[in-house]
Amino acid sequence: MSARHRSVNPSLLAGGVLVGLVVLLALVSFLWTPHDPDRVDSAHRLLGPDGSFWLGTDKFGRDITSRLMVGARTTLFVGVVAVGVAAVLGTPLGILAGMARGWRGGLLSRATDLAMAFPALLLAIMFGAVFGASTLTAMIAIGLATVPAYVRIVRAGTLAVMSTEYVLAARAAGRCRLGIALRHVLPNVAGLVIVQGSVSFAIAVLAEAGLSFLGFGTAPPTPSWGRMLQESQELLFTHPLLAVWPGAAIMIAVLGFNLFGDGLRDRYDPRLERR
Amino acid sequence: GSGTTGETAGSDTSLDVGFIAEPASLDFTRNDGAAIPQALLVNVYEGLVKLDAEGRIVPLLAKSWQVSPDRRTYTFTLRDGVTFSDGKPFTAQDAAFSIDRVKTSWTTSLKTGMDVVARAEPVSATTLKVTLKRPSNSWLFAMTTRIGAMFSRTGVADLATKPIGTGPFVVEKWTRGDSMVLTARDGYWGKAPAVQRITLRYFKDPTAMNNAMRTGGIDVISTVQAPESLPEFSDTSKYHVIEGTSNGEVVLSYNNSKPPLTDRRVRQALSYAIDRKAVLDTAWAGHGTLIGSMVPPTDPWYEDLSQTYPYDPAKARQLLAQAGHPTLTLRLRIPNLPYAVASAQVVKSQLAQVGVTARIDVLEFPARWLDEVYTKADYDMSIISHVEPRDITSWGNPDYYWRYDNPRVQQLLAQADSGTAQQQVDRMKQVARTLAEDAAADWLFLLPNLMVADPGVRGLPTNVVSEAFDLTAVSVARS
Amino acid sequence: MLLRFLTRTGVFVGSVAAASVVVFGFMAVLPGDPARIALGVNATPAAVAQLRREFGTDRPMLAQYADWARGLLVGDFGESYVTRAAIGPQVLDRLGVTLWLVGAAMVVAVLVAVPIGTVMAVRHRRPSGLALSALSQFGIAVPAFLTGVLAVALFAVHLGWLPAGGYTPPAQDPVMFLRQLVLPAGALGLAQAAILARYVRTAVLDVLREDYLRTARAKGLTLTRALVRHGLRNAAIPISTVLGLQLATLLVGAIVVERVFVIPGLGSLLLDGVANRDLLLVQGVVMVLVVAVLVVNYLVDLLYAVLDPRLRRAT
Amino acid sequence: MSNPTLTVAGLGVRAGGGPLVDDVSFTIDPGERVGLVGESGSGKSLTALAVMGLLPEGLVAQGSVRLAEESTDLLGADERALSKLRGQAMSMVFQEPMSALNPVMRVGDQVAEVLRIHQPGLHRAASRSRAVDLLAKVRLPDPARAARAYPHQLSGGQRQRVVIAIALANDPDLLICDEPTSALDVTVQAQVLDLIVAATSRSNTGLLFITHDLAVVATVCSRVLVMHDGVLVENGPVSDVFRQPRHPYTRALLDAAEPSSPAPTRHLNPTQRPSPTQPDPTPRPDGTRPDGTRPDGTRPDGTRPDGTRRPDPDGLDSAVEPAEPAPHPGPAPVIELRDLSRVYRRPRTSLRSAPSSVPALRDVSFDIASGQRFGIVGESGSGKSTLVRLLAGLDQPTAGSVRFAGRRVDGVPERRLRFLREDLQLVFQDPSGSLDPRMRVGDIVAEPLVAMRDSRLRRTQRSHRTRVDELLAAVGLPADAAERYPHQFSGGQRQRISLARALAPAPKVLVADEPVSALDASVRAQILDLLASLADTFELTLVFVSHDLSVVRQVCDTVAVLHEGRVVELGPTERIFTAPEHPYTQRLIAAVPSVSRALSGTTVHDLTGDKARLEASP
Ligand SMILES: Nc1ncnc2c1ncn2[C@@H]1O[C@H](COP(=O)(O)OP(=O)(O)OP(=O)(O)O)[C@@H](O)[C@H]1O
Ligand SMILES: Nc1ncnc2c1ncn2[C@@H]1O[C@H](COP(=O)(O)OP(=O)(O)OP(=O)(O)O)[C@@H](O)[C@H]1O
Ligand SMILES: [Mg+2]
Ligand SMILES: [Mg+2]
Ligand code: NI
Repeated sequence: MSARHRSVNPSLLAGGVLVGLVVLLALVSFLWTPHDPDRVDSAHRLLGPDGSFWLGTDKFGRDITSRLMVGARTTLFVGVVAVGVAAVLGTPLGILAGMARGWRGGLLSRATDLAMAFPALLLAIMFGAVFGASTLTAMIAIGLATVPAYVRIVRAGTLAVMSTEYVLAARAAGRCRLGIALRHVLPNVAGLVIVQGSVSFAIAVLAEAGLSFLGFGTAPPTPSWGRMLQESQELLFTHPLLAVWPGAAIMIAVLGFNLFGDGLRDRYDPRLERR
Repeated sequence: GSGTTGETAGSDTSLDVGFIAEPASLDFTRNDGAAIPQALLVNVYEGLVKLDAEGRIVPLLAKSWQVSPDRRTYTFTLRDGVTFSDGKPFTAQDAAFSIDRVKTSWTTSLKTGMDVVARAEPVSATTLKVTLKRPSNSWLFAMTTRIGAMFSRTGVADLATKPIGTGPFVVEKWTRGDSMVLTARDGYWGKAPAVQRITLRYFKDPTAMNNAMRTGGIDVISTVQAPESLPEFSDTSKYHVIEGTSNGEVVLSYNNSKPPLTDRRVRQALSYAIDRKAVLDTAWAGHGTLIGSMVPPTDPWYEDLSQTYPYDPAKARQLLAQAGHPTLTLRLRIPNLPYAVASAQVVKSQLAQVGVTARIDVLEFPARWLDEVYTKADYDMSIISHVEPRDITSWGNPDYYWRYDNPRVQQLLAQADSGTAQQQVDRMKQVARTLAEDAAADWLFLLPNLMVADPGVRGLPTNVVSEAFDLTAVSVARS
Repeated sequence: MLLRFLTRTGVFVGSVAAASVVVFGFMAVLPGDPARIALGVNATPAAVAQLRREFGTDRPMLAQYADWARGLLVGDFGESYVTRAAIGPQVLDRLGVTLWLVGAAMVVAVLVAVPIGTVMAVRHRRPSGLALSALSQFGIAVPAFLTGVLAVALFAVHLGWLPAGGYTPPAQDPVMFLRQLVLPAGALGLAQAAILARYVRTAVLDVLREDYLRTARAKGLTLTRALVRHGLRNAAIPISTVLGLQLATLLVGAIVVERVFVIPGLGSLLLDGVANRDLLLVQGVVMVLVVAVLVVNYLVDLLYAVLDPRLRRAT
Repeated sequence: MSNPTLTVAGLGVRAGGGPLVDDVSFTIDPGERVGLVGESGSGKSLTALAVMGLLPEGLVAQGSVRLAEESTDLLGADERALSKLRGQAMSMVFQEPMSALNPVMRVGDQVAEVLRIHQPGLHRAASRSRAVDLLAKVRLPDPARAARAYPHQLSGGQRQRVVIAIALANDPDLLICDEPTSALDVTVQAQVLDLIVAATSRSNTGLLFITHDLAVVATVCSRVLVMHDGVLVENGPVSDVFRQPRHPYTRALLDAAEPSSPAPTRHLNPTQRPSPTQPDPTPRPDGTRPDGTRPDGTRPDGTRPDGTRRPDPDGLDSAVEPAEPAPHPGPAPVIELRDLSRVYRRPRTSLRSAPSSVPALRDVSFDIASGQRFGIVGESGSGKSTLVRLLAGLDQPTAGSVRFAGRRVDGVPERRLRFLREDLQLVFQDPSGSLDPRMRVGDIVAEPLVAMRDSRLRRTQRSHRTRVDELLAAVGLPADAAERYPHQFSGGQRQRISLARALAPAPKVLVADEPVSALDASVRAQILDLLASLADTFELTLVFVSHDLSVVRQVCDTVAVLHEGRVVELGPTERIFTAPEHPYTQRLIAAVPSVSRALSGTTVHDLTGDKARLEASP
């Protein structure tokens, strides 16, 4: 049993490496970037990769390497805010929906179903219209729109936990409902939340790219991969590399978080655990 | 687009033109927005007069006009045999009705252009007499804009969807969100257009428009919104790139009522700190003109003022220090339009060199920008292109969003309006110079009129000098 | 069965009603005065006040909601603040366009994902299965608009096989309609297919572990035939749920894809509405989008009973 | 001698690492019934699946498997060739009747399918009517209607008959049954076994019957194979193997399966008393002795130091009250149930019918006296767990009352049941499901203490620790267990953790709901012993719930028989077992297979009881 557990899950490993890469880029960017990422230089516009500008420069003559590094921060910020909002609101609501008895639980799940019908990007666009387009509002909107997904998943997990004999045993041992929620339900649904978190991280990164494309995302000149991709569009035919770098960065991040989530899911899959 | 392939020039030709901004409605009497007159003026609606390609006022529905010595009475002689697209004849009654209607029924603030009119009376079927309260040069000019458009007395019931004008085209079909089809109509008084059917296609996305051009989806890009992509159209056997000037001054506006921007030295310092050539090169791929004041070269009072504040960061720092602001943080609140977003990033980077931190805040255009910057003047700096013809007059309005209150400018503008043609040119030049010296704003550059067209398309307007996109002279030649 | 139908219908109707309140409430708190915005910056205050009266936006919220909701019941979405045109026909018109796009994308997604997902599951330990899994991961990682932009660059601009965008109603020119649909539906559908394929894989893997599949093989069916005859219908139950949920994603993904391909669908109407602050229009579009999602989930719910006899208990 | 139906030679199954099944060889003759027994995980199923060519992905088989008519080795054959044989020459019945059938396909179609696969010419209609015939042959009531049903509309036993009908459809030469009855009640088991035996002998089919229940094998089979850790350790006629087991493992299995009867009410011997030499840290004695054995002389793994298993009981312990409790001679009853009913309402599924209600308990009344060992038996669904939940105040009765030590339990909100929690604790069926996988064992055991913040046991965190250590020692777990997680323990050890938790607040009453039914026979014996000895040491009143009559007989002095929510019989254990009065009890007892009875000639058919009566009430 333990031998099979110790073998490293390949998608967890690959995901971990990719996510680690993004995190590393972001961390290093706080200390050092090859050039000032915002410095416009009309003398060095649209250069190809060379010794000084490793990945070349954009149409403002800014160093793409530096901007990609700082962009990693935006990407992580985006994910953390979106996932944070969703998990912080969704987890307790999900536990509540799973533990509430009678009509209250039913009402909560109906409300969740309804909320599912309001897609994330829609909410983000409307938020952008109300509060102004910024990364923060966009991601809070994406986070809010993801809450129902968490409620559903956590609720299902809670229902499963609540039907176990160990919860019955805890009740027989005299635990109050709050105690059961904190000591039994929360630790046991935490795995689900983490898995869902890494998946919605990936979704948030994609959503930010989509929003930047529509002009509701990160405001310039703050580098964001989605925005860089959008800016590269008009030069797609003349300077295709400009689209390749941010495109690849987005793919790596999304791929990383997806693989990481898949790996975690395999880890936490009770079917696999039981063997 | 595809419809033109293989067809010869003749009455059966069609043309697809790509535009960015789509009209929200077809009624410019109640709706603002440049896209409506762009599509309809001259093409569907005609005025008594219009601007030619050089910016001169020339006859249209009026064959000629006389101005009284006191320059308060205009007597127009109208053309014979002009009909509206619903078949009704156009008479002096209609002209008087149209002028009166601006004052009574229009809801946009442009209607103030007609305030100066005391009376408009039909003298005969083809003679119209307009009496002004005071002499005004800008009134006749305003008659070339949308407020001079002539409506049928019986055809104003459903302007939002069914425009009825005297122009060579009628709106055949309008598919919202996609396209508007203009077709040449029978019974037009003037020379019938060479192209029977013109489809105005609306693209939200410049790249999509470029792709449509490259795949034959359209024949003309009316304005290139991504000048960086022009090299895609360098094959002269397939594309014809037209580059002229427009009315669009891209202005880095200052809130003149807000300290420290009330201090002229600070404004001048900002102007010294900005390398406008670099802005033009990076933000708009070098296409456009450096101006230096609020006057495009097509206006009669144009002077090259672009060297008023040559790029000089040292001087900028020095002026800032003198003004007591060696470092400064300003809010640069811009609309989410391509040229503004691009220019702002360059400006921010350049200002950073002299110790000025510009915090960019991108506002959705039009709703939020109009509300916060334009209406409430809640900003320090902004960037927007002013596209109305002869919009230098707005500097005479102290409540305008740049909050520039200079009695001398106001006086000069008033004199220019009521004076003779020569006086007008003279005073206007002074206004432009005053504004430049005062660094009331920074004129980053003048947007070019950049078009890409199929080589067979002729007669496209090289310069944009009016509100209209004049399609009446366009023809298509195919081998 | 009938009871299930009635309760689901009840829930559906309740959800639609609740959605209308939410949508209306959201628009009500949007800052910005529709009348002001409709008239533009140059409007005079008197005109604004007059327009506000015309729109009825000077009345209490409750009255406005009642009016709007009553209109919705008969398909009357009110008149646009900006264009003064009736919103209902416009929205339905655009909905038609978007449904073609989304429907085609859904078909693409299912046609691609089901076989690929099944192969991924059946061969989940063999190189071919792993390769497909990796490929689907990449598919998920590429935003749909990027796929779209690249597809246009390649197939329309470079190769010239297909138009770069636009929309022609099928009644007007069916061939052109189809040609224009291929790229956007493909771009939208493939991104979904990558996601869907992973769900199909999971569902099929689950089914593969089921005892009845082993029973079927013990009867003498080969693995493939057992999967086709017994597995897929069972796997269809979880997959249809996912499809229902994906519709919401697709409808919104369509907003972006419509932009890339210049398709006059609901997405561009929504963006226009938002840009012009045509609140009633936005309200209508959002309502239609939400109801579309609810309708599909409702249908999926009813479909369960068809797929799964356990839910049809008549006793 | 004719060709054997099945010849397995040198069969091995391996995963990535070591072998799971190693060098297994045996033959089955036509019409022969061979049993394959062994504990869970010993490799029985893998052996069967290897024969069928249905091994799970990732496992490979070596050796050879031949069928009589086939010249080729099945292990080398490809899926296509194998699929021709499966369902035709050989077929298989699986353990879980609930999941072995496709839930979205009509039962008749599933039976017809196997006919059409192997007889391509057969018409749809013909195959349908043949399917109905087959369903009739497995004695499904109203076969025509059953054919139109979906699996979920049939009971477990009925479903298993359908699976058997599928397996027998093409008159296979070889039938493999993998624990076909372990999910079924004893009475249903008897019928299904009868069916299998009848069908195989009718068409001279060779049978490989897999089970962990020796008694079933003894009753059904003529020859038995015993498997241990993937190796065949015994192979011979049932009578030989079971009378003179050669391998120690077989002996141990037999010991565990068949406690020497007549079963006593107590398995206590004098050593179970607390050792006076050991200092007593709590008011109640710690059960572990310095040599690591438990009070009954066994080691924590259930063996005695001398290597034998639990000794024959040496009669009643003189220190314990009489086995036959007088109605009310001693102390007042701890638990009093009066007219207890519990009706579950299911949501309405159709407009025409009223919402269905399930009467899980009907008018149950009895008392449990202090110190009693009270058994509750009954088949699945008879209401046992419902009763337990009501006793523990975890559910509210529809009618009637529950009193504990004179105080009302029903109608009281859970948070005001402190008095009950302190004195009544539960042990559940599933040793892994009842332990939170993400809690350390120490925390699990301390949970009742923490939860109650017991005034009587008012302890600091530190003394919780010592209490936990005592408890773990008492149930025979190593001291470092507290720091580990449940999944690091075996099933038997987990049940010990459950026990330790239940004992934590020093309760007076221990209620155990099927505490051993998920355990292997050998482990089961250990836990039962432990339970009995703890009950004795801590002077507990025991309420013991089980569907397994033999288990109840080992532990309890009084038994209540539940049937469809009613107590049909109540009395001293021995009396009920030797002279059952109620017909249901009689049937229940008759249906229990036993090795000794089988060896003395009881057949499967005898287990089903009066045949005529059974057929009348399906
Ligand atoms: N797919 C698999 N991969 C790896 N090991 C497996 C697999 N299936 C079973 N095993 C292992 O093989 C061994 C034998 O399993 P098998 O199912 O044959 O046992 P069994 O005797 O049938 O037990 P039970 O009575 O519980 O059904 C066990 O240790 C099990 O963990
Ligand atoms: N929560 C519930 N809702 C509806 N019906 C229930 C519920 N719990 C139990 N039942 C039904 O009540 C009856 C008695 O169930 P109970 O669990 O008490 O049986 P049991 O004797 O413990 O059976 P088993 O041996 O299978 O555990 C069964 O028919 C069962 O289906
Ligand atoms: Mg098994
Ligand atoms: Mg039970
Ligand atoms: Ni201008």
